[in-house]
Parts: sequence; structure tokens; C-alpha cells
Amino acid sequence: MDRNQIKKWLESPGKMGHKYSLWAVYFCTGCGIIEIPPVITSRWDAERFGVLPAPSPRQANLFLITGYVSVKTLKAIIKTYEQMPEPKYTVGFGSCPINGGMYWDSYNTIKHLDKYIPIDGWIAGCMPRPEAIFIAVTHLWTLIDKGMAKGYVKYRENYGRYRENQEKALGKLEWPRLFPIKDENE
Amino acid sequence: MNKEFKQELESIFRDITVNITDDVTPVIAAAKPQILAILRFLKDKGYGHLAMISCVDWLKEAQFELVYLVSAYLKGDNEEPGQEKITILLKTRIDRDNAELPTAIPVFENAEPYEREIHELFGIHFTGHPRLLPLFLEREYKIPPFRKDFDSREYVKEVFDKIPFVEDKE
Amino acid sequence: MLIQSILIIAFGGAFLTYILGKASSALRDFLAVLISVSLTVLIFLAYGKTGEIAFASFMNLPLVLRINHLSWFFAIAIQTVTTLSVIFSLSYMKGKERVDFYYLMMLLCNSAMLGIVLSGDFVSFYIFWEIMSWSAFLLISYNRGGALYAGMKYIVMSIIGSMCMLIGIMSLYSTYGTLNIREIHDLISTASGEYLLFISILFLAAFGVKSALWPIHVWLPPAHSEAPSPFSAVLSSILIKMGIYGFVLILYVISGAALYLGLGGGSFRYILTLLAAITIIIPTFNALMQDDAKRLLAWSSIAQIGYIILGISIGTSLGLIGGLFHFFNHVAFKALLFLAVGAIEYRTGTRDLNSLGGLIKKMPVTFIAVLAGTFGLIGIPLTNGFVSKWLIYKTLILNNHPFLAFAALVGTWGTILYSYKLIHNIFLGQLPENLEHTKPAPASMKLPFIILSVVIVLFGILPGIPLKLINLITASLGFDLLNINIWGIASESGPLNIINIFAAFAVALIVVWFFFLISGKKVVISQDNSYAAGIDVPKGKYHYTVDFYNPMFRMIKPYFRDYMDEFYSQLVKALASLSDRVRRLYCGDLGVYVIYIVLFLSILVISKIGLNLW
Amino acid sequence: MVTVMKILEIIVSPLVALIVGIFFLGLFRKMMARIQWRYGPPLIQPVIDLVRLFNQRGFSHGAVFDLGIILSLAGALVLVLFIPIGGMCPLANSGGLLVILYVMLFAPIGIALSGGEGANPNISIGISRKLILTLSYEVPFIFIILSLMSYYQTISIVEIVKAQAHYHWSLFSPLFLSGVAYFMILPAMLGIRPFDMASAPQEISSGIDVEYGGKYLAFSQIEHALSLFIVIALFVNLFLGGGNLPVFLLKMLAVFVCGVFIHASFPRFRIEQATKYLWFWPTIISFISLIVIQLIR
Amino acid sequence: MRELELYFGPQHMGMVGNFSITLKVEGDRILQAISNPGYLHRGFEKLMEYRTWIQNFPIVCRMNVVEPDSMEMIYAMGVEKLAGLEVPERAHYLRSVYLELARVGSHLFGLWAYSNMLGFDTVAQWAMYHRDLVLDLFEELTGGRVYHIYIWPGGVRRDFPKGFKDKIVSALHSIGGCVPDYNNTFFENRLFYDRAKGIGKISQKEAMELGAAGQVLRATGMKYDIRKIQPYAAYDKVDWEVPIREEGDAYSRILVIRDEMIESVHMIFKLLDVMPEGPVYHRIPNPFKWTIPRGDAYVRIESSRGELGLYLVSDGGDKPYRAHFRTPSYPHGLIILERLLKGASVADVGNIMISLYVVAPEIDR
Repeated sequence: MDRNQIKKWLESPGKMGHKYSLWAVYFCTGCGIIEIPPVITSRWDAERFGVLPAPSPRQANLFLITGYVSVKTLKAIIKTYEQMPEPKYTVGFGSCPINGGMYWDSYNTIKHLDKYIPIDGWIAGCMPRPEAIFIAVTHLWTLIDKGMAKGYVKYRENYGRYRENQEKALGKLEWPRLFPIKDENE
Repeated sequence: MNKEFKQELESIFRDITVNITDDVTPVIAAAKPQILAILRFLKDKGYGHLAMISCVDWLKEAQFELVYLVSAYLKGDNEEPGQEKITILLKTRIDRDNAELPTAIPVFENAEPYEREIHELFGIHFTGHPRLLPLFLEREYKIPPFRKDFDSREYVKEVFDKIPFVEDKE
Repeated sequence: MLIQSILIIAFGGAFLTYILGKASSALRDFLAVLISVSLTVLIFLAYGKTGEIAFASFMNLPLVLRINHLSWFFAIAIQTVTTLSVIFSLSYMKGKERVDFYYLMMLLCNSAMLGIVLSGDFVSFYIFWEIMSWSAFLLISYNRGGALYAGMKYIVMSIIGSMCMLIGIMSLYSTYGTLNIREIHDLISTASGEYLLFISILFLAAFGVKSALWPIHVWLPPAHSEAPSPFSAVLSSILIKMGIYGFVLILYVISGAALYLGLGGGSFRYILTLLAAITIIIPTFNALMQDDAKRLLAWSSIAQIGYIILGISIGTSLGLIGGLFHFFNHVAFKALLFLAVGAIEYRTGTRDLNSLGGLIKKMPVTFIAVLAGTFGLIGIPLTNGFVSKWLIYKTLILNNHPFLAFAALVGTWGTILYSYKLIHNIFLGQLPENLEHTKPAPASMKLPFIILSVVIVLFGILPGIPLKLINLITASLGFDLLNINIWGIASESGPLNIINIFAAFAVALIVVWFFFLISGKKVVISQDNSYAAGIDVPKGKYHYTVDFYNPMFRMIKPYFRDYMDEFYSQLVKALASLSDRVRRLYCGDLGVYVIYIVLFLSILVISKIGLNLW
Repeated sequence: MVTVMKILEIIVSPLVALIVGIFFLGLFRKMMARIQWRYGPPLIQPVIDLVRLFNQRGFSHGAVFDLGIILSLAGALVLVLFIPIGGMCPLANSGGLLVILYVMLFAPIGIALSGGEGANPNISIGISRKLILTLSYEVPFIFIILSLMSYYQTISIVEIVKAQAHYHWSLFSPLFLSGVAYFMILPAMLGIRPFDMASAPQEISSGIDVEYGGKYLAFSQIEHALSLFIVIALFVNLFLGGGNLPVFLLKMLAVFVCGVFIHASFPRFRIEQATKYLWFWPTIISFISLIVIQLIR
Repeated sequence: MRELELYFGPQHMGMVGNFSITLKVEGDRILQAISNPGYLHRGFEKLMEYRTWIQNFPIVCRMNVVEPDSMEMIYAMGVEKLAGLEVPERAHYLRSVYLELARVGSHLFGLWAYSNMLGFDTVAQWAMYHRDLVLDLFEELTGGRVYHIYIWPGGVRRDFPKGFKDKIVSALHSIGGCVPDYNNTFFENRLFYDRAKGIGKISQKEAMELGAAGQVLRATGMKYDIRKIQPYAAYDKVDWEVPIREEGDAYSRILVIRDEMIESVHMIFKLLDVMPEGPVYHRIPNPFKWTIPRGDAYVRIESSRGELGLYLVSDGGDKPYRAHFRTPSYPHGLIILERLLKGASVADVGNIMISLYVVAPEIDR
């Protein structure tokens, strides 16, 4: 840990804490999950960077959406995302959440995940290599450092529109709104 | 699959055609009311493994073709050696409108999820099925999605592409 | 004069309430409360008085009333609980039928109990004892149905106990010619060991039934759960303690510690302590398996009685203090718990632990009361139960009874399990949909909660207040005075100092609380926003209540069935079939009777001639 | 002067416990990583996690949800004061081992209350398991404590430590069997594998921690670190003769490392299997030990 | 009496894959379990109808992420059968080696999932490390770690590169060399025995009635293996045994998986020894205009989880008219799992599920 690091720790412990302790929700959303076990086990050992799978969304601050998102999964993703405490970061893993990827014409997968929840970073590829996850993590560090990983703020501010999109894709959602919607005609 | 078996089948069940193209996948085509009886007969003959139930939508003929794939497990004292190599394709055709069929659960218990799936994806109703609940789908589709007249690409354009992106306010 | 007036007000008030109740229910309620409160005040005023008054005679036997520290200690406990129960009954019994009768029996039972502890001879003791038993029977079977069966079970066992006591009393009278307790105490030192043992066992049977000692406890669980809740509180917290009073009376007041310890070569004491240890273990595990809140508490009562008897029967000053203090504490927290469960039953209509849940937001005061009660029950530090249990453990360890201490400690851990089940299944977790509109407990129910909770915490932090009185009692029974200060006990090996624990805990709590407040923000969310593996929480179906300790159940169920209950049932069946056979002898045919007589006479003649018996 | 020392002790001993406990958490993860052929996180990773958790916005389910977690942490802190840490024991004269047995209740009861308010069956199952496990290991534990108390004829833990300093460690005395039994139940008391069913992530999604996020999880972690410290410190005090601070900590480290190896080489018990195990060998051994002690005296 | 519904998945540490089981629980006993699939449903079979025969290769393998290779194989076999394509001798051997490597990788993944489920991190991490050795081989052979698209109608895409044989041998030696370690720490661990013995027991009769195949059936004592019954590729060219066990519980299923893995390693060595030289593929017509004559075909192979079948229909066009996969997890995850979970303990849900080797994407497709 060099002097620069210590200075950063003293200045903004919150940011640094979030950087080096990214607990990812354990959610096998799609086929990208197959590369998560190698990443968290002996070969790549993500725990070196403080990345750890968390059993419950309450404990996590990173949501790695691994692969295509079917409509049914989207509901679970939204529920899980809303249960995570703020600040929280989302990373889309693989091509499918970006634009539908291979399943661009499937009737049951949603194509652009960022229409429904905010995404802080993307990892392209099908399937991205484990190293790509580390690149994403280090990139996320930079974003956190610069204060650009503000997806959760965006979600809070534009909750009305997000909720509208979610209900367009899923029909009426059972659970009450997470935030009061400020201005309907924004 | 030998000739005797073919003859036995044809003698018991009228109006069926048994077509032996290769050694391992004989095809039996039968009418809708006979399906359960044939399945039971095949099961008694040792073909006790329902591999799956498939469905093909022949749009031009306005018919659904249901395919029951039945094969045999190994037996200790195998009466007919080589039986386990055979997979019988039992086919039946039903009308596309008013698509209804008796369930095969009384014969093969594992028909349940297959029939649920076909009900959901093709809209075929299986009478007597204990739980024809949705299996895979969350959204409701006007036309069951696996029918040939359901255009997936059109649907994507209509539904998912029309949802706007959420841009930050400036 | 004070003692007579207490009893006169008690009995007179009971009947007056009944008569008044025919006229106006509001007046009746007022009178019942008035009598209870004034009795409390009167008893309170009697603090420190000692004396003995002969007020009447019965078949040439003087009936004597007396008061001393021991009597006062029990009397104040009795009267407090009854008063609080009566206050609680105001709303609990509202709109039910036969309420006049209920109040009559309640106050009558109370008067009888006061009479028991205030009586100075065995005749009046026995009379009051019987009044108590029968009025309790009528109250237990108040709800009819299953309650009637429970009541029958209770009264049959009670009568057997009373018969034993009656034999004991008659024997005492024929031996010493007096039934005055003080006089018997003076005379009994001359008695032979065997006679003393005989008397002790007879009385043990009587008091054991009442206090539900292990093999003769079977009446208690059904009786407690079937009785109306305010009376369950009375039943559990004081009525069964009359047995404890009896134990103290017979073991220490009459025999005295020295005689008691030598009884049967010391084996009597060991058997009693062993029974007490079994009384702790078995009911504790039985309580774990209950689904009915009151039945759970009933089994818990038996277990706690085990602690009290264990403390008393060990025969040392520290143990007796521990036992008596635990009696007092048990009065407080068990009354509180039964009343609280009564309040829940009153508001929700059920006491089934499997169908409640999430009531904390609806009945917060009741929750705090139950929390205080269970903390006392478990013996969490800074509640009164801790001090008394600590005293009992310490006695056992210092007197080298590690296995008894083991029973007591394991019982405590079992207590945690069933107490938590009680709290969790009723108050925590998800609120079911049918209880959405539950109202909080009415004020007349909250008042007893608050008073008893304060008692539990106050005497937990300042155990010296009751301990000083108990110390006086034990001193009057011939033990040494212990060095007791307001915070605990300063004794030789391992003192108890509550102030240290209290201060440490208070500081720790404040530090942690402060740290909690300054660290980070929190968002308060509703109970339906809970983790459900990414799925929305199903309404009303997301509370783990049924079979809370299922893995434990499966392991212990075969071993902790209520074997005694089954044994008694079998016994009753066998007796019934035997009586049936005897009955068949009387077939009603004259000829047969003639044959009987001839047979009998011939047997007499043969035995006379052939065997030359007499 | 004595008062000042006392106050100093009261402040220092929880701090020592906290630092050592958190260090153990970090070491735990590092050692596990090395056993699993990994590099592992930095040793201060638990601290980073705590910093992160305190900077997250936790969810609360209500007053008891907060109160329970505060109660459990306060209980753990108070418990530290009762335990001699290398000669420091601020509350030596307040009831001894019996009080320790009782103060040990605060942490699980606080967590249980808080978790119950969380309205989640996963938590309830976790608590049910934890309480059953507690009852299971308490049976041998009470036998062990009773043998100790009857062997040394005192209920004060400080006296027990002193007696060992004059004589020899309890582990190498007639209490040998008790020590073995204690070591056998140590994983259950620490809540490590094979006894981590109360917070099994693969079965009930980390059980009692399911609803904790932000500072609640941080508090729960600190409580976990403290209880780790307490259980090992108790073992060291009762059987390995305590000692001055560095010796004491070294002994703790040794016991802790054994614990990590046990954790790394076993899968998880089901709860009834755990109870069966704990009520069989450890109970028999500790029972025999108690009888032996009774016969000797 | 309050009903309790507990959800096991989709977002659950014990859930491997995106799948959900709704449990109706009393105490810690499960009264009823309801499988709730569909979280991964992409409508593959519908998508295939929009793509040409060759375009379907990249999409088919993505149906099952744990072992994509058997999916390629069965689709290639289906196409070959419909089009009447021949496969050269060497390609058969290459396919067999490739599929067996995939089986080893998949079984190591299963071992990871299972030991992780029991809370045994250590073995789980080792297994994942060894799986990576296999993935490295694939990467060298095809360029992809997970999705390879190696098998092609009429053969395989390319021959083994130079020295690849030795690399396979050394990788498999290092996996096989650790089998004693696995045995010591996991398979002969008393706690593994306690946790798995008697859990999720299914009789052979019931298994047959419910359409089981693969390990589930083999663990009940039936040597039902398509590789033996109806040999494809080069499985009839070498000698090998079908490992079975009799008890039918989770313990025997896991041990069957271990034995199969060892058997596969041996089989690869044998195949490598007898592999002939020659071409590795037959040219197919212009893939953009390739039409296949009208007809239908059913082919089946033994994937690492059991019987994998494909019913393929062509209407004479350049796209499949209908394709329907019979995946082994389908009966295991939707029927047998529900049956076995009834009466089980909450602690054993994951244990039973993974011992049945249920892979969610296969069910949903």
C-alpha cells in the first residue's frame, strides 16, 4: 500500500471500502455463471481483490448479471436489485444483456437490460474470459474513484420511468414502489 | 423391430401404419383415439421408457403432429435382444383448431411435464392432466409462441424494441 | 386483629361480590378490585408483625391464626397476583357468562390461600386447603368441555393428596394431642426417625400433588391450559406454590433443618432433590414440544417448581434463600406470562403458537411484558430470575452436587429454547393476514404487565430488597444470617455483585448504541420486503412457526413422552375394570347371595377349625 | 491508582478482544485460501469489509431488529470483561463462571430477537438450528465446567487460572478428559464447520445473516469476531493455563489454527447429526471426567 | 396451522443454475416441492427454425453451458442422419476423445457443485482447478474456453494440433493423480457418507417409471448407457465398463459420477492409443444454400447427465422445420426431484438436487 493509497483511505474510506470489498450477489442469471466458479476459486481467486460471492442481496454491493435475461429472470433481478443496500453497482456480463446478443430475436429474453435497471459497466463477449471480469472490476474501481458509478442514484432519480419500463415488460408488479415517484410528467 | 411385431401391431390396432425405415426408429402412425391403447400395448411389450413427447406444427395442413418417443430399458432376462436399441416414434395428427388430446399420464407418469410444456408452447389441451399450469413463460402470449404463425422477430420488434431507454435528464 | 380482619374481608368480600353481581356488573367489578386492593394494603401494613391468635374452636381443637415473616412473604405474593389477575379479568371476562360465579370463586380461592398461609394449626390449615382445592376445581372446569376433564383430573389427584394429609394430621393429633404448629415443632424433636419419615412422606404426597412434583404432576398441564387465563396466572404462580409453602412448613417450621437433614439417614433429602432434578429436566423438554402457549407455560411451571424444590430441599441457608427467592420470582414472571398469553388470546382468539406471528407491531406493550417475563424465566442477568438461579447453582456446586447442578443448568438451556419459541411464534416474524386489525391490549390488562415487569427488572438489579426479607425468614427458621447488601451477596467463595454487571452492561449498551447511531444510515422497510430468493414474499405464508424445533423433536420425542400420564391412565383403566368385576359379584339374585354367605361362613368355620387362626 | 488501572483494563480488554478477533477473521480467510491453493485476500480484508459495510445504507425491519443486534454486541463486550486476558480481568469478582455461562446467552438471544423481527423463515430456521446446537453443546460443556469447578473448588475463573499457574495446566491434570471433550466441542462453540449449519449459505442463504446489510452485518461480524475470541480465550484460560498477554495470545493462535484445519477438512453436519455427535462422544467423555473428579476428591 | 412457503432459488447460494423450487415446509420437513423452471427459457427450438442448418451450430451448444459439446454432437448427428452424411474414421475417434474430455470437465463441475453444497469448499476449489485444466485443452483445440463448436456435420472442424496428445495425457495424469486426494478428503470422509447415505433414495422401478436415465438410473443398478447400447462415434472401438451402484441414493449417485470420471480418463487413453490417421471431415455443400431432404430423425447419445435425444424434422428447406431436444435434466429436475424432495429435510434440498445432476438451462432451453 503506497502513500497515495493511504491518503485516499483517509480522504474517502467509503469509496475505498467499496472498491476493495465488492461482494457480488450469487445469482446465476444466465450461462455466464459458468465462468464465475473459476473466478472465485483457486485458478483466478477473486478474493485477492476482495470480490466474494454473497448469499443474500442485503449483504452485497455488486450485482453481476451473468448472461441473457429472460422475462421471468428479469423479475427476480429487479427484486434482488431493489433489495440491495445502497450504494450498489451493477455489471452486465456477456453480450446478451447488452443488446440481446445471440438471442436478439427470442420472444422470451429482454434485449437491453439497461432499460430496466441501471448498469454501471459492461463486459462484452460470449463467453467473456475470466480475466475480463478482473478488467471489469478494475474498471469499476476507476469509476468508483471518479464518482461515476452512480447507477443507483440514477435509479432513484428516474425510478418512475424504470418502473414504467419494468411494468411494460412484466405486467403489473406485485410489490409496492421502492421510492415515491417524484414527478410523473418529467 | 421385426416383421412379426409389425404384424401383431397391425392385427390388434386397425387403421395404423407401421413404417420401418431403419433398424432403430420405426414409425407408427395412428389416429387420436388409439394413442393411449397403443402406448399401453408398447409398455406391456417392454417399451417402458417414454423418452419424450414432441409436437410439430404443420401449418399448411392445419394440423399438429404429436410424436411419442418410446424406447426400452435394459432387462435382466431380455426376451427380445436388441430391443433397447429401438426407439419407436408414435405419431398422431390432430386438428389445429380445437386441439385436444387425452393425457398420457395414466400410462407414463413422466408425460406430465412434456404435456405441460406442449400445452404452454403450442396451446394443445390435454384432457385429464392434473396441473396444466404455466411452466416456462412469465408473459402472456396471444398465440402460443411455438406455433408457426407466431413470428418471434415481429414480436420482439413490437414489444421489447418499443420500450424506451432511460436517459439521464440534463 | 389485623389477621382476622384480613380473612373476614377476604371471605366476606367474596360473597358480597357474588351477591352484588346479581344486581350490577359494574358495581361487582368495582367491588372485586376494591377488595383485592384493600387486602393488598392491609397485608402490606402487616409487614414485620408476628403473633398468634386463637379465634375459634372446632371439636375442642383451638383454631389458631398466626403471622410471621414467612406467612407475610407468601401472603403478599398471593394477594398481589390475585389483585392483578382481578384487574386483568375486568376486560378479559367482560361479556362472558357466569361472571359472578367466576369472581366468587376467584376471591374465595384467594381467601383460602391467605387462610392457609395465615393459619397456625393443622385443622384450619386443612379446612382452608380444601376450600382452595374445590374452588380451584370449579374455576378450572369453568370453560366446560375439555376443561371439565382437566378439572376432574385435578380434583381426583388433589383428593388423594388431601387424604394423605388428613391421615398425617390425625396421626399427629393422636401422637401429640395438639395440632398447633408451634407446639408440634416443640414436641417433635422427641419423635423417632421412622415416625418422622412416615409423617413427612404423607405430607410430601399432599404437597407434592399440589406443587406438581414429577411423578404426580400430570394434572397440571391440562388444568393450566384449560382454566381462564387470569386464573391460570393465579394457578401457576401461587396456587401450586401452596405446595412449596407446605414443604417449607413441614421441612423447616415443623421438623427443623437438623431433623430434616437426618431424615431416613439423609436419604429422604436425596430422594427429594433427585425428584426435583427430574422435575426440572423432563418438563423442560416436554415444554419444547408444545404448540399451545398456555400448555407450554404450564410445563414450564412444573420445571420451575423443580428449581424451587431443589433449592429448598438441599437444606442449606443459601439454598433455602435461593429457593424462596425463586418462588417469589416465579410468582412474578409466570403470572406475567400467563396474563400476557391471556391478553393475546383475548385479542386474537387463539393461543395456538402455530397460527400467530408478527404481533409485535400490534401489541408492543404485551411484547415487552413477555420479553421481561421470558428473560426472567431464563434468568438473563439483570432480571430477578438470574439471582435466584445463581443462588441455587452456587449452593449445588458448593455442596458438591454436580449432577444436580447439571440438571439445573441444562434445564436453563432448555428454557431458552421454549421461551424463544414463545416469543418468536407469537410476536416476531410475519403478521398473518387475519390478524391485520388486531388492537393492542386494553389498559386494564396493561397495568398488571407494567407492574410485574417493573418487579422483575427492579429485583433483578436490586436483589437485596427481597433477599433481606428472605434472609430474615431463613434466620427465623434457624439458619445463619448471610451478609446481604442491596446489590447482591458478599460471601466467601465467589460473591455476586449485580452492580458490576449492571454498570458494565449499561456502559456497553450505551457505547454500542452510540456507535450504532453515528455509524451509517438505515432505511426502515416493511416486513413484506424480505429476502425470498428473488421472488416476492408470499403474504401470510412466510413465517416459520410449525414445529419450530423439529430436528430436536424427532430425536427426543420417543424419550420424552409423558410416561407418567400414560401410567396413570392405565392405572385408572385397570381400577375401573377391577371395580367392574367386583360389581359383577352383586348380580341381584338372592340365591347367589345365599351361596356367598354360606361360602363365607364355611370359610370361617374351616379356618377356625383347621388352621386355628384365633 | 488501582481504580485507574481498573478503568484502563475495562477499556483495553475489549479493544484487545476486538483486534485479535478481527485479526483471526482475516487470518481465517487467508489460511483457508492457502489450504485451497489460492493466494487469498489481504490480512486486513475484514477491516475493509467493515469499512464498506458501515458506508452502506442498511435495511431495518423495526425497533427490535436494531435492539437485538445492539444487545448481542453489548453482551459480547460485557462477556469479554469477565474473561481474564493475560492477567487482565476487570470483572473478576462478580459471579465467576456461572455468570459467564449466563452472559454468554446475550449474544445468541440478541441475534435471535433481531432475526425474528426480520420476518424471514430462513432466519428462523437458522436460529432454530443455532439454539438446538447451543443446547447440544451445552450438555458436555456444563459437565466440563462442573468438573472444573469441583476440581478447583471455586466458581471464579481467575482462581482457576491462578491455580494452574501454581501447579500445572488443567489439560495435564486429572481434568485431561474434560480438556479433550472441550476440544471436541470447540468447533461447535465457534460455529465453524462441521457445525456451521446455523448460517449455512447453501441451505438457508446464510441463515441468521440473511436480512443484515450495511451496519447490521458489520455489527454481526464484529460480534462474530468477539465470540471467536471469547470461546478460544475461555479454552486457553480453563485448560491451557492462561499466562501473560503475549503467551496468552500465542496459545490462542495455536488453538485457532487447529480450528481452521478442522474447518477446512470437513463438510457440514445436518443439525440432528450434530446433536447426535455432541451428545455422544463429548458427553460421555466429559461425564466420565466428572465422575473421575468426584472419585478423586 | 400456518402454511410456510420457502423458496429455494433462483437467487440462492445453494442453487446451481437459474432454477427455483418452491417448498411447502412444516418444521424442517418438506411436505411438497414444486419445481419452477423457465428462468432460462429462450425458446431455442423456435430460434432454430429461423436459422439455417449451419447457423444453428453456435446456438445449439449454448443450450447447456456445463457441457455444450454433447449438444453439438447430437445436432451434428441429427443433421448427418437426415442428410445422409458420412463421417471419416478418424473424426469418430476425435469426437469420442473430445466428448470424454467434456464429460470429465462436466463431472468435475458436478463435484464442485456437490461438495460446495455440503459446505466443503476445499474439495470444491480443487475440483474447479482441475476442470480448468480440461478447459485449457479445449481452448488450445478450438479457441474457446466454454463454447467450442468443434463438432461439425461430416466430422470435426480440425485435427488435433501437434503435441496435443501429450498435453491431454499430462492434464489427465494430473487430474487422475489427485483422485487419491479426493478419495481421502471427500469420498471416504465419514461426514460425506453421513450426509449423502440414504438421502434422496429412489428404487430402480420408480426410476424407470419416471423416465430416469444416466447416473440416476445407473446408481440403482442398471447398466443403461447409450454409449454401450447404441454405440456412436468410436465408443464401440475400445473396451470400457459402465460403472454402477445398487443403492440409488445420493451417495451412490456421486460415487457413480466419480467412477465414470475415472473410466472416462482410462477410455481417453485407450482411444488415443488406437486412433487411426486420416481425414477429419467430409466437405459439405455450400452451407448458405444447403438444403436437407424432407424427413424426420431421432438420435440419442449419452451426455454426462444421461440420455440426450434430438427429434429433428426437415421440410426440405434450408432451415430445420422443428427441432426438439430430450434433455436428461428434464425428467430429473421436473418429476424425480419433486418426488424425492417430499419428506426430505430443508438441509438436503441442494444435496438431492445436485446429486440428481440437474442443470437448469437444459430444462428450460
